[in-house]
Amino acid sequence: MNFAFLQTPRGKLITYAILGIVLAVLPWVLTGGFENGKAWVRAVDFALLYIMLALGLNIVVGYAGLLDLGYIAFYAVGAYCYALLNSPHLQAMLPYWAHNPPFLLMLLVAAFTAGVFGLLLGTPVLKLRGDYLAIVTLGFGEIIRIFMNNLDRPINITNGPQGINNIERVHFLGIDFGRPVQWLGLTFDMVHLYYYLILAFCVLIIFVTLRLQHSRIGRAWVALREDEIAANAMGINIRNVKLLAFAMGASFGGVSGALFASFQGFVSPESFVLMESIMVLCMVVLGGMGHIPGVILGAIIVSITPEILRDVINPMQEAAFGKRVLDPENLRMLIFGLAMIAIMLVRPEGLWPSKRRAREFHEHDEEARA
Amino acid sequence: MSTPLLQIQGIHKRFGGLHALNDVGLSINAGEIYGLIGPNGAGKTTLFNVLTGLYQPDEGRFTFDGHDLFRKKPYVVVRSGIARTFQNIRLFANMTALENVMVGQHVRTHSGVIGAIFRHPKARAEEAAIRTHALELLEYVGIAKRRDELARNLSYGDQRRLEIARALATRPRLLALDEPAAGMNPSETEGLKKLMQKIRDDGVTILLIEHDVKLMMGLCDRIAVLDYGKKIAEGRPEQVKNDPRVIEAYLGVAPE
Amino acid sequence: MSEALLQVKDLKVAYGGIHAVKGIDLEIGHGELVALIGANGAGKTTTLKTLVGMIKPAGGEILFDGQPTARLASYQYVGRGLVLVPEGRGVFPRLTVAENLLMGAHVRNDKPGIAHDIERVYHLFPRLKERQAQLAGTLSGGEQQMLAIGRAIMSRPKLLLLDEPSMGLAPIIVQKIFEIIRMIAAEGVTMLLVEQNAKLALETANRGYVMESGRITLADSAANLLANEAIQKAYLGE
Amino acid sequence: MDIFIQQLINGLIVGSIYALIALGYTMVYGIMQLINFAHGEIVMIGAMVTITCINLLLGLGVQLPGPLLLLAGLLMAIPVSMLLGFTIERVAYRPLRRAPRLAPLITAIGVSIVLQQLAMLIWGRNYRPFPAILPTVVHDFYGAAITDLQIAIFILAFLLMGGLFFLIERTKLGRAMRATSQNPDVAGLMGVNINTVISMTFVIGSALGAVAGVMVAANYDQAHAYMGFMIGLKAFTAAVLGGIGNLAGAVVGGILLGLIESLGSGYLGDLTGGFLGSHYKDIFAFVVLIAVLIFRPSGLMGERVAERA
Repeated sequence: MNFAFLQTPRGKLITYAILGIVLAVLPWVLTGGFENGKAWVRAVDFALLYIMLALGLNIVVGYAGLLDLGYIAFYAVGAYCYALLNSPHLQAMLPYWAHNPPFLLMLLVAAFTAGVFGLLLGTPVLKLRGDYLAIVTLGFGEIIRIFMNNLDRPINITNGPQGINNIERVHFLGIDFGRPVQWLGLTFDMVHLYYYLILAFCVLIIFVTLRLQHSRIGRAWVALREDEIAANAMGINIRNVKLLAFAMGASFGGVSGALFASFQGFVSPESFVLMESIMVLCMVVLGGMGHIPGVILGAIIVSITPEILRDVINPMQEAAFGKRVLDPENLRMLIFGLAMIAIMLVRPEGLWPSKRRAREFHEHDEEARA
Repeated sequence: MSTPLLQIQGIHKRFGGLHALNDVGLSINAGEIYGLIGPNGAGKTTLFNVLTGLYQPDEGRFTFDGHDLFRKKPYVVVRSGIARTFQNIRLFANMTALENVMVGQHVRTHSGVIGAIFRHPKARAEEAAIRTHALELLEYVGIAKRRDELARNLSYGDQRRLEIARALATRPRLLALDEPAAGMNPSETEGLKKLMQKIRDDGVTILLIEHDVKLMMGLCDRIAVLDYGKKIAEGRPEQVKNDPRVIEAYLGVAPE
Repeated sequence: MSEALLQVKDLKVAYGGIHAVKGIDLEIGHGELVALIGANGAGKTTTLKTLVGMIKPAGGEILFDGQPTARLASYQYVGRGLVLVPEGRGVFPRLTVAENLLMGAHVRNDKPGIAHDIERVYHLFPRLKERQAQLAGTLSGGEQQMLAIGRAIMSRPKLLLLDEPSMGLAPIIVQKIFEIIRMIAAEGVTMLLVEQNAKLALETANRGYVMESGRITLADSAANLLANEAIQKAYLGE
Repeated sequence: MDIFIQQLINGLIVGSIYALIALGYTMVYGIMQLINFAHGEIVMIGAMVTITCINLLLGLGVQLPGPLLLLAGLLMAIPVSMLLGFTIERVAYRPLRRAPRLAPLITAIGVSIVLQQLAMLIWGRNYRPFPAILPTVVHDFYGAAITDLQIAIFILAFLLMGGLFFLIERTKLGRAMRATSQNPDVAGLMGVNINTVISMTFVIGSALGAVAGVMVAANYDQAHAYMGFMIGLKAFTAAVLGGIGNLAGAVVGGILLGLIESLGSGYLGDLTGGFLGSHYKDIFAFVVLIAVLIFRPSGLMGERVAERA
């Protein structure tokens, strides 16, 4: 394929315009084209949240080379942040001015709090390398989750395993995102409204990531990943640069988490298990670490594939055997696991790596063949 | 007499039971090429690591260009004007030659997250300046043509040159080179020698570890010899060459 | 003279997308000490790695002891008597000196012979005997080089390949290493020596090859190469 | 006082099981710097196969003493696990040996998911009780209770560990394994067949894992398709605690983790005046781990890799 056209300014403009139109009409195509279209829009909404998460983790793992297996903790922090300030659960205990803060302020609070947690995690692990870092971040994620599970006593803060219910939807620009809105003869349901809301933040995060990548800070991260000692000897303040990566990555997670809590209307520790951290990592690596389009692709595939399989497996089993022979839930995850292995074996550099990385891997191949 | 550019006194560094540096002191004057030789394991690279802040010495004094650098972090040391290369070449392998040199300017530039995201005029100007200067430095060491190659794909000699360019990007007053000629043959070494002389003539003082005795004798203004973590000799090349202790510990037979 | 121990015909190696070796011929007779000199990136290390099966050639033929080596897996070369002392020594840092030597004899099963050869190595390198229980990682660079050579001898090689034995070593140590290389040669071990220090290499060797960007450009007796003006200028620094 | 001794005993038993599993992680890590995420699943499958095998024999009406039935189950489970370990390495890790390290990590996670789901399909979602074939003989030990089974687990675990240490430190294969872990290319030059050595590492680690799996199932009287995940996580934590890649470290880390968990959950409530209860048990492992790593960044017995600049 020849993508040269896409590099010209005109080509870029046209590409973005087409992309914009596709994204704008996507939810209507889904609701119009499928019987359970709303469920699909919902799945797409979640995919967008995962894209934000994957881009955040990509800063930590893909750019700075810090293997973080507890990333979902920051998603959790953002979600609980939103949940606590926007639900009846704690409001009796909070001062009046803290109830239902304006939406944008709320996102800032979530991003900031998650960022602080990022620093909290980053500070003690500055000296750790590789797999030690992986296991400590994993432990950190578990600790956060276990606390959420148990902080219902002696004072009930998180409401324990039951989680927090009745979270207020977003009120923003005069719209209540929890209620259908009529506009241009279309009925915008909650899933539609949230689609555009989350999409907007997703685009914002993509923009920020792109800008960071091609900057002095982005270069310092990559230098750190490539050779920490040499980066140190070049006068890069390793501590600050690492902490910045943790905090930036975490704040993306926080924003995503706050949107998640408001969209779902309900949070519980079950949404933030280790497997979720691992899934986000898979999105980054399967897509193509350090390459923004690749990471986005990875997030879409990993979050949507199980949903598609869900819709495909049952009819297929019924068609083949006349009944459900195997538990579709297990079968779905089984296929998913196999796909992960297969993709890595065939394309260890990820599905859509940056050109540079592809080149680097290609050379690995030749050495291996040698 | 002017004060030396770099001055260390009574430096001790221990690793467990190993006394890697034992009361080492030396001073380097601005504009010198100062050599450091000695048998393997004598503590040369350890001394380098101490001088560039990668290791914290246990005792001693360390001043550079009026700054007290004793037990300071590497980024403080680099900011004060000491840059280095590594014995076993440590480039950012999957960054291009140009990007490597751009990273080298990190310590002299300031744009942060805000600058990166909003790209205000000051940040744009700085980014452009980083790029221009990096290209100049690649030109200076003679590998401008390879600017877009990944560092890992450069030839060995070009990697050595790139590492020097990256170190120069930090705008050092003292450039510390750890065995830059290792694995080079005489004609390549000759080219490297010319480069080092050019760098010195452009006002950067050089500290050099090297085993190539001929190169050292022809290039250095002064040479110090380390053995078992101690300085056993220091002086002009011909003095060092004929010092019996140096012959015994390092040179073997007296070189012709 | 009987058939050469090693015959290399039109060997080609492609490595990392580059044609590192572009068709070379080499011959090493029994008992010879041959030097291979050339600039960085000329393909010397690649040649050595190919000779011991670490890299598969893209073309050409290697005959060792009259047999082609193409079908061998890389770990089978030692058993045939081909062993490389790699650049940068490659001792096992967390094995003791004695264990490193035993690794050299990994393919052998004759316990008395191995014990005898260990004594022989200790005789060549008394320093190693003193440090036999020490971890190899704690040895100095020179001692590690001795260990790497000693370990290679433990396999009783027919052809010993040495890659840059002098690299990064103090002059006094380089002199010692080359004394030992001469001693081993005197015992009748055939050797191929790749060395940046071309002068020293040619003073030690019987014959030499000069390699430039993947090709052999000159092959002659060591004495003639030392006397060759072009060589002096390019590689001997005179 | 007897509570203290009881918790000490429980901690030692669980700790010795952790240690056995941690050895599997640490061996593989030592030789190929890979976190074999699927190791926990091998432990689980060892337990499941043993239970199935015993039930099968009981179903056939085989009249054998409990320990012999157990042995029969083990003799079935060990080869299955070994074969599984061997296959996983061949299929999922070997093709990626030269690929950057995150690629095999992802396949490892993939293998782990696949094995978990397969186990669910084969053995169902419910807990499988461990067949009551072993007589419960309880001994009094300074006021604490210890069963024959626990004593047997403890002794067997240490016998296996001793055997492994002998293999690694004293045999030619062990030496080749250590050499390969330090420098695979040079080990190849010395005539070591790296592929064989790596396969052996997986096979041995998997055998230990299978035995450990049976121990877990027997100790808690049940097994579950998801059991491998948590126990694998704990064991890996133990390996890191001790210093990953270091065999003695894995044993020390395992025992220590067992003790900390057991004593910690026993006394946590008292220590914090009831603020934190034993439901924080699973946090212990991680808090201790983080604390240790902050002060010794390469684990308790790990090499202090003085990064050579």
